[in-house]
Amino acid sequence: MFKKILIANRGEIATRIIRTCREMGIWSVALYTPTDRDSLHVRLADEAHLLHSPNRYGDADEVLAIAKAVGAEAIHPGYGFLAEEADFAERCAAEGVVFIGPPPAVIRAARNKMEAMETVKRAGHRVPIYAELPDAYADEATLQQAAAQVGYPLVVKSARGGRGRGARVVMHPDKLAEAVRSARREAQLIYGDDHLYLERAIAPSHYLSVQVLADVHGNLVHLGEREGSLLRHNQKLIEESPSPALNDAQRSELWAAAVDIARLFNFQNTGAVEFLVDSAGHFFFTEIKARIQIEHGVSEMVSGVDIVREQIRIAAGEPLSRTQEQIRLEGWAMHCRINAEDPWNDYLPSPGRLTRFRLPQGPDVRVDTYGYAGCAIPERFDPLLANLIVKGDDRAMCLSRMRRALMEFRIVGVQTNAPLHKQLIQHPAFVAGTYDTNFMARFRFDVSANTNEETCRDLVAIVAVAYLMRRRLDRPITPPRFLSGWHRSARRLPSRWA
Amino acid sequence: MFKKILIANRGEIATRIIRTCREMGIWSVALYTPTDRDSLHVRLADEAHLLHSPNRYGDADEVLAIAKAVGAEAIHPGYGFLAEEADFAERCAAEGVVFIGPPPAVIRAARNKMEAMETVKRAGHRVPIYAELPDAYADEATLQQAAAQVGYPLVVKSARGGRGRGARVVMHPDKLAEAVRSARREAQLIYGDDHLYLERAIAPSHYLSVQVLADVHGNLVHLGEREGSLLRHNQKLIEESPSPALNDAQRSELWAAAVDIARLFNFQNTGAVEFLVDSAGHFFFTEIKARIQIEHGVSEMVSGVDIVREQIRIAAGEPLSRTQEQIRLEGWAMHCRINAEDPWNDYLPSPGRLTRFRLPQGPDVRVDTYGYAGCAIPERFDPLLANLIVKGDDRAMCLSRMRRALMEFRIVGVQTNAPLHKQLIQHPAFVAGTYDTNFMARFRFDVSANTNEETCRDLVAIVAVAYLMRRRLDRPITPPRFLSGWHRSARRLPSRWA
Amino acid sequence: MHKLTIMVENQPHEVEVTPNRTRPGEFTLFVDGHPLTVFVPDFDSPELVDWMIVDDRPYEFILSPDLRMAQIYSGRYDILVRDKEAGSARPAGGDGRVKAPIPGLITRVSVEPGQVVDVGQPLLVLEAMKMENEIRSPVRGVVHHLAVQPGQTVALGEVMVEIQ
Amino acid sequence: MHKLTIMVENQPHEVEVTPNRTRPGEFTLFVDGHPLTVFVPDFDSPELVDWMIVDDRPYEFILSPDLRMAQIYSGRYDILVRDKEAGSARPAGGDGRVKAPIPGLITRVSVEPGQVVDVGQPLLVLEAMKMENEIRSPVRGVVHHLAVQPGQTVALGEVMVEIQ
Repeated sequence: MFKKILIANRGEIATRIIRTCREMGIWSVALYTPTDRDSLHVRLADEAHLLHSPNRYGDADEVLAIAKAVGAEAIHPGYGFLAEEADFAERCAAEGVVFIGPPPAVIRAARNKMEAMETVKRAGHRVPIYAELPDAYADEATLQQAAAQVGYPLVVKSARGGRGRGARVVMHPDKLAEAVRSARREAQLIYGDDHLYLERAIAPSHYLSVQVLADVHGNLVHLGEREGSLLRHNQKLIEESPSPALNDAQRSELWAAAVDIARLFNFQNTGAVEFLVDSAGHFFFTEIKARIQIEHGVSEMVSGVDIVREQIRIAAGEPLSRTQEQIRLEGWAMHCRINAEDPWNDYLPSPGRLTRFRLPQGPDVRVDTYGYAGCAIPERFDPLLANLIVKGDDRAMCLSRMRRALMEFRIVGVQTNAPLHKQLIQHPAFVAGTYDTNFMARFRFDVSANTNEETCRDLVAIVAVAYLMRRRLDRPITPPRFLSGWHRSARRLPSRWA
Repeated sequence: MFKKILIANRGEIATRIIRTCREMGIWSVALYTPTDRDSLHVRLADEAHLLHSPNRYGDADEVLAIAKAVGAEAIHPGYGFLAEEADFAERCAAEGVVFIGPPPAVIRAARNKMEAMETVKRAGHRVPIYAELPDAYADEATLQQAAAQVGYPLVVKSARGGRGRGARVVMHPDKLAEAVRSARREAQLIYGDDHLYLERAIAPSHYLSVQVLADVHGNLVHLGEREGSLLRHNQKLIEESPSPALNDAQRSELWAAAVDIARLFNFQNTGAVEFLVDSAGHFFFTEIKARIQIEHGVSEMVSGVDIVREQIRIAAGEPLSRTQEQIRLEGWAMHCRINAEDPWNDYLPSPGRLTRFRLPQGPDVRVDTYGYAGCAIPERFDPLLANLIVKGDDRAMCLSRMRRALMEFRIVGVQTNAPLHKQLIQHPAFVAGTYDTNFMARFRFDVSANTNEETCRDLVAIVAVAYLMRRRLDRPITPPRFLSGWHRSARRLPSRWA
Repeated sequence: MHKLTIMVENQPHEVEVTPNRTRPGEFTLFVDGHPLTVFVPDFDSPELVDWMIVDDRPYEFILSPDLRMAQIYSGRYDILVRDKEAGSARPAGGDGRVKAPIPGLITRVSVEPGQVVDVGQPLLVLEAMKMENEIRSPVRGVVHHLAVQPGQTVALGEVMVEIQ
Repeated sequence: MHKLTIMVENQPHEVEVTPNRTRPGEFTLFVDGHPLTVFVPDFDSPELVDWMIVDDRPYEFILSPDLRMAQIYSGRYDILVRDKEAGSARPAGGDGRVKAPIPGLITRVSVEPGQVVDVGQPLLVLEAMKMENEIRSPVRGVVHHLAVQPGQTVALGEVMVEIQ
């Protein structure tokens, strides 16, 4: 087993990986940028190295240089940044550092969307109808010819893109050329690759992922499916496992398909085989994610498997710790993505300092976060602050536990989307488990507050007392009584020299 | 189901019960004494009532009066205080309030130690040899006659006492009379009842409890055993489930005995059937605890059963939610009792204000506590601050997870016994699982610090910088930048009127 | 006794507050004529106050620094406090001159002479000890005189703005 | 550069500290001749400082107010800081007169004239703004003059103790 792992990531996933490293007796090496120095992963790690590159955690040169300098035997890329970068995985291998993730060939195969669909289609699984755009700069006639193979409505997609990003829906031939142009620009911008393809638009009712684990000895298991149909701006807000949309027969079919597809790719380490479900209930393979995902905790809770531990074991050449038969999927788990963003204000990021941060507790409640009381939350691209994951015996218990956990989670200093989650999980369609991908399009966050008489009177009383207390506090300097690490009950001031 | 439950307790058990109430859609009514107003249970409850009685949470009159006034349909007593008080349970029934616990008759039968042993013995289970002391004021001859029935060494015990409290070990007839006198005084003081009995002293190697649940429909299940052999001053420090001291045959025997014994008592609601194991590996029934216990979380983690939820369901007349066959005991769980006490200073209570309180996170780590950052911890009789409970696939994983969780749990403002736990769980006998009840007698907390060269140099560097920063801070008023609920990034001062 | 009008989501509520001398942190109020008892558990440590118990109902809350927004579990509320004493008659201790509560540097002035300002409206920002302190108007009135401008330092107690 | 002797569990360590001007919060030290770099992530908010990174090794710590005890994950340590500058020569800016850093009330005096006091030794307690502020001696020396007694109020800057 490795003695030292470098974690090329930040935030909650870095803290998550450090925890498992520590439990396995592995020294963890964290990286941090100047703005991330408050993140819990820096405090928790055994070593923490400052990054200087403007590419932050995505700078292969700097990450590898640090790994070599500190003697890390392996690198865990987390998600994003250097995850799913075949070139980086290859460089790691060349430099004698183990990349904790699928082998480069698997990453390449997974990221080549059309080739992946072709492979899966050939094996008899359902995939969307698609056609390559051999040249992104093709003339109108060539474009229309490719589109005719697919049929309208269609989606213009980046050959390297993840679900949704850079994609353009085209309802009518008139709009095709413009959609291709703008998709190309965006693909170049996001992925540095303007290779496109066309795909028949399927009105999806559900997005489902099946978590898989595979070792180097040919063992491959799944940990059940996750339902991820609640999206806002291509970001999953809530995930749950199992999916309320499947019956037992569909579920078995889905699991079998996922395992079969993962085998087609000679999959290794952990990943998710992703499907969309059309309105007729048919599964279509869409892609295979060759990395750990933010929402992996949901699968951990229903399966009892520590996915990060398995990732590290697999990378070290060890066999999976359980066979498919030994994995029992029990109970119902749900994941709410708590973002530092303001639902009352167009979900703008809400940076600030966490003055209070009290985690929910109790049975089967888990929070993975890089935050803590006193920590500064900088304005970042990804506002993910905490993964809140709960499990119950059944979906009703899981829902009531999530509601309780959201009530109990106290975050002051930044605004979060917890109020949005409170409304979502109490929505009748969500409670009934009948929601689909259209749910978020119809859902409106209710900005109005509950103005029942008692609540309003109580609130008025609170504000009145707060107002009077502030008047009492109207003095130039508020006494600095609390939270100074230096003091306990009394300040001790060395006297000054005049 | 109940709409409103009054919780006649404080601290972590009150927060624990509130959580389940909230998940069940039940309004929770908290009680608090003036010194407990900072406890999280007051903040979390739907209603919070101040107690005025000097008997605090144990004042039957005041508790019942509040329950009636607020319309609570049931009272959860937690542990201690009004738990295991048959008279109180009877009064509740008379006043039409449901007592969440065993019926009065069961509580009485459980608390009458000798009668309980007689019942269990008659059913063929092994109990210690004992003899009644019909009159605590008996003359020397009568005492010696009773002692002869039992044999030396023996223990003088209170007929109402819990394990250990008020007990006196007597090695020789000479010491009997004095031991009886002092045991009587103590029993009167603690339990208000000076009824005593003599019991043959068994050198125990292990203390084991089996958690049971029983509904009013005759269903009775167990949730496996807990090992609780690490005691300090009669208080269990660490518990684990399953016990590392049992083989499969012993385990089955123990479970069967526990279920059989619970049935003898017509047991209802939740409780623990307690055994001691002698050096030859024989189980002896010692008592049945007619209440929830601090360490119930260990059983919850291995069984997946929410014991408080079951308690409430049972009290409402509902059946157990699972049969014995549906309960799968999986993995290995461990519980460390985190006390606000100073292991470097004779375990004196360490009151203060929690300036930092960061809970450990990650998979299968649970903390139940009444504390939070900013909360004042008063000097109390019971220094229990937090229950730290973790689960792993096996004992090794559980241990490494506990070690990690203890490293991660950050508590500043009071001293806790977490450093003691860190040493305990890394002790070779504990790691091997071969420890027994003698372990704590031999164990010495190592007060000396790790003085390896690198650590010392790093520490010197930290202290040096801290010293220089304090010099820099040598000014009359430290800027009050942090933690005021009123401010965010900038203070806003209303101007003053001259 | 103190009389306030507090708007919650644009609905006015009339409040009368009497501090209760028997228990520190306890207040007796009438809100729209309903008697309520408010207990402030952290009364002795005002900087910690983030919850209160109203008639035995505990509330954890977040209040914006300017008391214009309140957030509790059931939602986020627009708030406006009108202090009848401060707003109508001259407060006992004041004469409308806004003085520097700390020595520092004026970094921003948000009002102009002649401008009508409301209670709580920001007047200027005074930077001191590396912190920006927003100075708000304690009364409704007209900015009669503006004695400072950005970049200027002020001494403790120096009059910065006069409001009439 | 600042020279200190720091005792850890009764073992002396010699320290030389040079503040690093290139990055705020970074210090270059020599501990017993070994070079070390210490980074204080919360350098701008000193009241939050409860961790530092020493040569890329992060440490969360608890330090007692008098710097006599340090706790890190590997244990609790007895500490003693001797400031060679403060202990030997007169510090540049001082003359041995301990002045009141805030106006307040003297509630306790812990030393007597003629007594030898050590660096960090409590001299008296000054209560101000409902808080007890322990005033400690910044130097080693003899209490030459004691100007205050319990119950007495002092003004800002008033000399309370003189140490020689």
